[in-house]
Amino acid sequence: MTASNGAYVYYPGCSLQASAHAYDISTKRVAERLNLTFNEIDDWNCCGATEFFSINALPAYSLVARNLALAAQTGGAPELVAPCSACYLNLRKTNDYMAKYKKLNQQVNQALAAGNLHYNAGSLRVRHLLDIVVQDVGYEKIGAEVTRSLQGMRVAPYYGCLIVRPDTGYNTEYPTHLDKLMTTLGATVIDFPMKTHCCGGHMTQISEAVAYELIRRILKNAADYGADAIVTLCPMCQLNLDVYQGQVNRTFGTDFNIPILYFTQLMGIAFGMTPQELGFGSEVVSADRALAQIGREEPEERERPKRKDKQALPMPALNGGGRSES
Amino acid sequence: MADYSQFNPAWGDRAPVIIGFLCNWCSYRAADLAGTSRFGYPATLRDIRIMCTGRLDPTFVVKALREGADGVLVMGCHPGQCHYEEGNYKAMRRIALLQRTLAQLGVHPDRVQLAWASAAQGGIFTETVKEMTEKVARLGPMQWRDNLEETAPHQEEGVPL
Amino acid sequence: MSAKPKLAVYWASSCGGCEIAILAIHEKILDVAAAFDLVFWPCVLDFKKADVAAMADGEIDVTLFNGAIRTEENAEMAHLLRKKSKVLVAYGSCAMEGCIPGLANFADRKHMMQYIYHDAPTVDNPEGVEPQPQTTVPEGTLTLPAYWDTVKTLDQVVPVDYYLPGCPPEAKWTQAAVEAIMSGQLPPPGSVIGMDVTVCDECPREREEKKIKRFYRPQEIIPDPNKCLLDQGLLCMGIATRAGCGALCPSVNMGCRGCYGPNVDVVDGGARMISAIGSVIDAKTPEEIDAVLDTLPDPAGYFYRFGLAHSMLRRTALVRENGDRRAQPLEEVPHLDPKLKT
Amino acid sequence: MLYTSRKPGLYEQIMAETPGGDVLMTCLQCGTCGGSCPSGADMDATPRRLFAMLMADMDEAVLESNTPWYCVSCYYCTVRCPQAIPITDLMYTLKQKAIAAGKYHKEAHADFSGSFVGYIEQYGRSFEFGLATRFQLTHHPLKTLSKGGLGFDMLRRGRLNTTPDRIRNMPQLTAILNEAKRLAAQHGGAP
Amino acid sequence: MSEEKVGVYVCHCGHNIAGTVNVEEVSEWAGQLPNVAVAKDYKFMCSSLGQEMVEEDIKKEGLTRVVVAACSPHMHEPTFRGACQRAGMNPYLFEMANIREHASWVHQDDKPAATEKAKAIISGAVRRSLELAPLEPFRAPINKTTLVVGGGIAGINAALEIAGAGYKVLLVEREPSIGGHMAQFDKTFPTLDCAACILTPKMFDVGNSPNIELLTYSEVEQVDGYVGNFTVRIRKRARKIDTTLCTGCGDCWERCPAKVIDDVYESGLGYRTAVYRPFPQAVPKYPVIDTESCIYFKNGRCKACEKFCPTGAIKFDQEDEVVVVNVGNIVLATGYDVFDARRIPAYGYGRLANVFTSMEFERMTNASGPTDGKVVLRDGVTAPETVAIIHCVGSRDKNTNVYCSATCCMAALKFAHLVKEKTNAQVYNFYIDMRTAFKDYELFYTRLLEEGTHFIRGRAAEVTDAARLPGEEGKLIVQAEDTLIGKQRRVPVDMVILMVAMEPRADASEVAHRFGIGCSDAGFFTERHPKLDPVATMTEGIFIAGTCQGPKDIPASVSQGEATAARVLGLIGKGEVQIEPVRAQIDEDRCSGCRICNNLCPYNAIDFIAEKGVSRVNPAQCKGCGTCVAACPSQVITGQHYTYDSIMSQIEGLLYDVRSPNEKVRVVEMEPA
Repeated sequence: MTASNGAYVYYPGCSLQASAHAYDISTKRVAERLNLTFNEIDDWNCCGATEFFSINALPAYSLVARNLALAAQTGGAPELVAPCSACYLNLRKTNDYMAKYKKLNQQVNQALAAGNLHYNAGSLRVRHLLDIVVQDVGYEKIGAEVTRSLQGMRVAPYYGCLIVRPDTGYNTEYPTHLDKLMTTLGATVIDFPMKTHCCGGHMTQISEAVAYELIRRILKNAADYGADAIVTLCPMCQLNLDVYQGQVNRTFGTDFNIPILYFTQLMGIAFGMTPQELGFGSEVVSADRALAQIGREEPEERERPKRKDKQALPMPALNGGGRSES
Repeated sequence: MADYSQFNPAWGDRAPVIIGFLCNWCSYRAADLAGTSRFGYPATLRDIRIMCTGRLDPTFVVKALREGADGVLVMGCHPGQCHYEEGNYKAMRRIALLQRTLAQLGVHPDRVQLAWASAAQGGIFTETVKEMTEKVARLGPMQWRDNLEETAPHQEEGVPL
Repeated sequence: MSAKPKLAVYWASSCGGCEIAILAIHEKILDVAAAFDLVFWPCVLDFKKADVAAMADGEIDVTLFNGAIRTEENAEMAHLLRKKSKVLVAYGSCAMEGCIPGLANFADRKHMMQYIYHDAPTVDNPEGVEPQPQTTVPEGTLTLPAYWDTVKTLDQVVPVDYYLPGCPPEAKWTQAAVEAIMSGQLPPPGSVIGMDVTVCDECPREREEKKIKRFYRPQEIIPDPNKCLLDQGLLCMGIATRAGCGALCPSVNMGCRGCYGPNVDVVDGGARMISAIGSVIDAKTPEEIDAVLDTLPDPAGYFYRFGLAHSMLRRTALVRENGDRRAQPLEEVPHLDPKLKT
Repeated sequence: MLYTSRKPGLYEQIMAETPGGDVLMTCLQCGTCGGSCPSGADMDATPRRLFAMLMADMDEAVLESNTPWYCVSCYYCTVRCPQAIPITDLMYTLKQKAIAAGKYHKEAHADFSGSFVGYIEQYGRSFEFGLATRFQLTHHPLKTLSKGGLGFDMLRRGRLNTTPDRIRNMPQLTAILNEAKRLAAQHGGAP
Repeated sequence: MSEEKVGVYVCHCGHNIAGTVNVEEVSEWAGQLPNVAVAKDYKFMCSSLGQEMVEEDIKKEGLTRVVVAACSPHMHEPTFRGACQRAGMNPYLFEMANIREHASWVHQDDKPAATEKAKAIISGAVRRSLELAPLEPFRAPINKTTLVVGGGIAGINAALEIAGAGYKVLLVEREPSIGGHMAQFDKTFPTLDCAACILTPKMFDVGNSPNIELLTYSEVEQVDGYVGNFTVRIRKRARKIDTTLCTGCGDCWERCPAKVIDDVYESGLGYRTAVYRPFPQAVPKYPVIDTESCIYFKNGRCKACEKFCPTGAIKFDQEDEVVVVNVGNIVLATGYDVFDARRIPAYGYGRLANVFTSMEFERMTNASGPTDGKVVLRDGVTAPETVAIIHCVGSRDKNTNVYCSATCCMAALKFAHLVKEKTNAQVYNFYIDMRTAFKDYELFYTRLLEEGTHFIRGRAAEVTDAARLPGEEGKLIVQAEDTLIGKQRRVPVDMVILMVAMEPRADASEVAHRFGIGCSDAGFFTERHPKLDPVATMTEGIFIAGTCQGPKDIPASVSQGEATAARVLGLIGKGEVQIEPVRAQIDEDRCSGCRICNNLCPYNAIDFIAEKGVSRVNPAQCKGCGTCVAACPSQVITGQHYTYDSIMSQIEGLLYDVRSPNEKVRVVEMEPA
């Protein structure tokens, strides 16, 4: 455990109060099991999503900064955790930009002063829930909590955009920390090239044609690789892929039937909790079939056959400088 | 000429003066490169070439402040890249001690800065001068001369203050 | 007019130790009395200022002037004695470099008055009275010499011919000066009656290559009696202090305080210490350096204990505005004594 | 139409009002942004092309372009850009400019953002149910029926609150936002 | 006041200075300064007329100090020192005032301020000049042996030229054989001649030259001394082979059971054994044992090579050897590293099997490479039908390297040609700009256009195996914006070649520091002047050639190698060098032996003389940095040419317009009674 000592300032965000309440419930259950203390910011407001920044940037930054200022007043370590990727990005970006751009910092604080608030840019560290889980808790400790391995379930780890971009320290194109977490839980993780592609974001409201195509790409890829479920960490990704899956099927004549689950839900299952206490059932595409895969002996080989030819050339290793034989 | 009174009204129509001590191998060449690259910066810096920041005698810094400079900027090679192995580490320690000492005498540490630029870093050199100028401009003039003038009577002409 | 050369001794802003130091030349004092005509020595003989004023310019052959210039009265006497003396000697550290009175230059008049007459814990001054240069009473106007903002050395007020360093000067140097004056073998004006090496030259302790990992205050360590104190982390000003005392302090396990002032040609002894000490700190990153320097509280107080008034900076850099020393940079300056904040 | 030499215009404003936006000057026109964009195929001009248009003073055409509105904020362009241009942030600024000039591609785009912000200014939290219904009824009344299926799905699963959540200290938030708006108007956008 | 007579010369430098600084005003003003006897301004001071003007004034006006206000001393200090010397004045009494790089060029937007600053700079220089003392440079003979570090094509040419002129060369190479990256290539652009055919004769010459001592599998550990007289410590890593017995027959590597991937010579695409010779034409011909992969060194068994060696040359107990040599000049030709394509995850290298780097592809097309020159997919058998070549991978990118790697466009064209020639596949080049500068390169581009190669003007955004459209299944899809039509394109291909950048060697800054030279921001070694002195460095006697100085192709590397040879031969021809007499001196009479300075010297030039209780500087070891000078608490160490007084005076001069008046300086000494 890090210097935070397991205590964090918690920003749930609007989605977790409504459309993503399953995420909220499962997060709280898992946090409890992992001895993480989440002190919710009192009277937090919306992060503005992507919309407020399109209307007027300074009020948008000020809106976010109110949360930062309130968070800084909340007890505990100066670590602010957000489970929603959009909230996470907005909080983090505002924090970083205020520290980086003097004029912005000055103006935002001038606006905050109208509400008798002040925020010292950079005094908090803004982090995503997944980061807390893999970095601060760590795979080893999570592995020790697993009582019901997810063996047999094939999951597509879907990160979406905002947890890895623009600059969060993780691989911006092909992160693997969610993959490792799922492997730790016993699941079979598919190589998922679309793992950081866009779910469509607000395009469902602006142009359905564009949005459905983006959703289709992800679902198609997951289906191509035989995923039983897509595991996600963002309410917007979950919403778009889950709620619009039927529309996509109707639009493109496809028959995708892939449940979209929060990683905390699967952690809870692996920790031996019941689906009910983790908010299962609120997904539009039912997770029942995927959950039924758990415990199967050997998943059938659905990966592309690997050529093991003696003429084959060595393959560069993905991590580190060495090579491996294919 | 730039208007520094926007940073601190005490400047009036004058500009800050910063004395620079630049090491021959890195930062003096960085300043040269800023020149050949035509990177503009405020005309506040008046520099002195020394072979190494290790040659930097704190007396020079005090002298410059005493003689009317509003700030002193010492620049050398990056740590680990000193042409003479470790001269810049000595400068780092001397400046740290000097800053503490001068702070007790009411001289803000921002007036005496140590920075690094390799011979290839004309841009970093330029930015450093800009930043230092702004910091010193905010602090206002050093006004040492005024500081030593005694208002008491019985001062005779020609007797140093 | 007496055939004997005329000698005057004056005590300005100082502790009085120099007066005693003059007497510490023991039996030689009789030679002095025999050789000189003592025309002015307020501590010893009952002459008045008016007696001096009545003298012709240059009538006094030698004046030994101790003490710094801190008040209007000090300055007035310095000017008067300068005018009346052929040779003016800055006797002792106060007159030469400001010494302990010069530490007042870390503050200014306003802050001094505030602390002395209002804030000091021992003060009982319910009416908030402060001494005034002029006070009108029914009988007339009372005056006090004005208290200066800045303590000055003698040569910052009047030209000085010779300097005798030390707090107080060691007897042998007073003696050397007296003998030189009596013999008429005077060195060139501006000379310091002293040595041109540092205390290390007279110090018997064994020195090694220096690498200081932390500093100790005297109460924190029992030093090895044979090894260089600085090598052991005890701050010793001997490396940058003019020799002449015979390394008195280091010989009793106490680091040199620096009372003889910096070496020949050195105009800022504190800066020399900063450079030397900074050079031998054993640290490479800003964090490590800070950790070592944190064990050295009050560096300015150490390095400028005797020489602040005569150093290059001479006094704190508070900025004067509207005739008042406004503590403008103070709020922003770290490491500064909180007592001095307005 | 012939485009002649440049004069200060939208290009400069966009750079000045986007934090770190001045690196737009170093655009190589390499097309990494356009190639990376998930919705690039549907944009009337790829981001790269939009920047070229900005530099050529085609301000009107830029403001009317659908490109910023089709930006999904995925930041692929930003992280891949070889000149480290904050393209996503530039798109936000372009949207603000288009709204301010009343020249956006489709009213619906700006209105969605506007409705969203309206709820925040009213309640301090977003209101998905209200937003979806109001926005859909205004702009796609015929489709609302089929979309209603979605809403029903979500309602049934307890995923839509039919009443908005309101923060307690609304006056504080309002004061902050009003001051920010005043500053923005005074200084012309964020730095 | 000093009685020196100073001449001040303000250079216009055409418009470079005069366009910003009011040179007439400055020169007139300088004429009023104390001690200034002559003040003039002139169009080009560095011209022969300008120099003659100085010389004449020294003779006629009896100038004792000269200040030229012009460019950086790094540019023309030697020029004007020469002029002073010709007129009989000690060159160290000359002072340069840098009003071009440090004033006119950086304050173009504030001309009055630039003029005022120029005055201050000149005032400082004049004051400083008054404190200068005449000095004599040290003279030292030049050791005629040259050290060349790096046995690639640049180092090979430098060594051959110097050796050819009859002087000894020590060629040190880190790998077991010389040859460098060029030895990995098959064809060279634009002529497509065979790299081995033109390189191996040169390698053979190096191996057989009586004047070249070849130290392969060796590294320079330490360098001391100065131009003409360097002392170099070299570690000869143990080959575990007795080269006096080895005949290079190959029995050892043929029998070696340990097969490892060859990351160096084969760029990871092929294998070698634990005892190996990098390639058949290696010079020297002897193999080395890689102890990390050798079975014997792992578990103490095997020794197959020893059993089969006909001459008993295998020596498992051979140890590293350290040799110390004296050389006069050093040529650094340490080459480049290849960019690690994994740093751009969007291109999938390391994840997607059929994404190759350009270096891998070089080995693939090489007839002696792992595929015997066949162009195939990672499976080793399937020929590609479509190939994408992605330019600028790790070049022209702020996220990796901002510079253009200069050679990749041409190499990409070469690859496109080779793919066509060997497989008749369709080739798509994704480029930002085609850069085909230099002789006959553009013709090659035209030829590729004629061959029907596709060129898409757009930097590839990503390479993916996520099929989206029909026809993409099982393929790699390169997605990019075709900027010429302004639309996204997805091109399904079988193979992707990433044109990876040339990067500075991973240890370049370490090596630079070891040799006392600098690195550019990008990390390549810094030349003395980018245009007019491209192979010299800031350190006399150390030269750089080839890609260690920056990305370049073979002809440019060869030219630089030969240029360094010319520079070295020039110095050897002179026979002796002059060394700046900037040294520290301790006044032993006044040193109190506090020992503060003792461990400050990086060159151990300060000795403590215990019997006298004083410290002493050894001038042969002192390099004049001045650290001890600054540190001396009793101020009895003098730093020549950068003396206390000269710098204090320069400060006063620089602040002439803001100085506090009447600063009193006191104190003359007297001995005790």
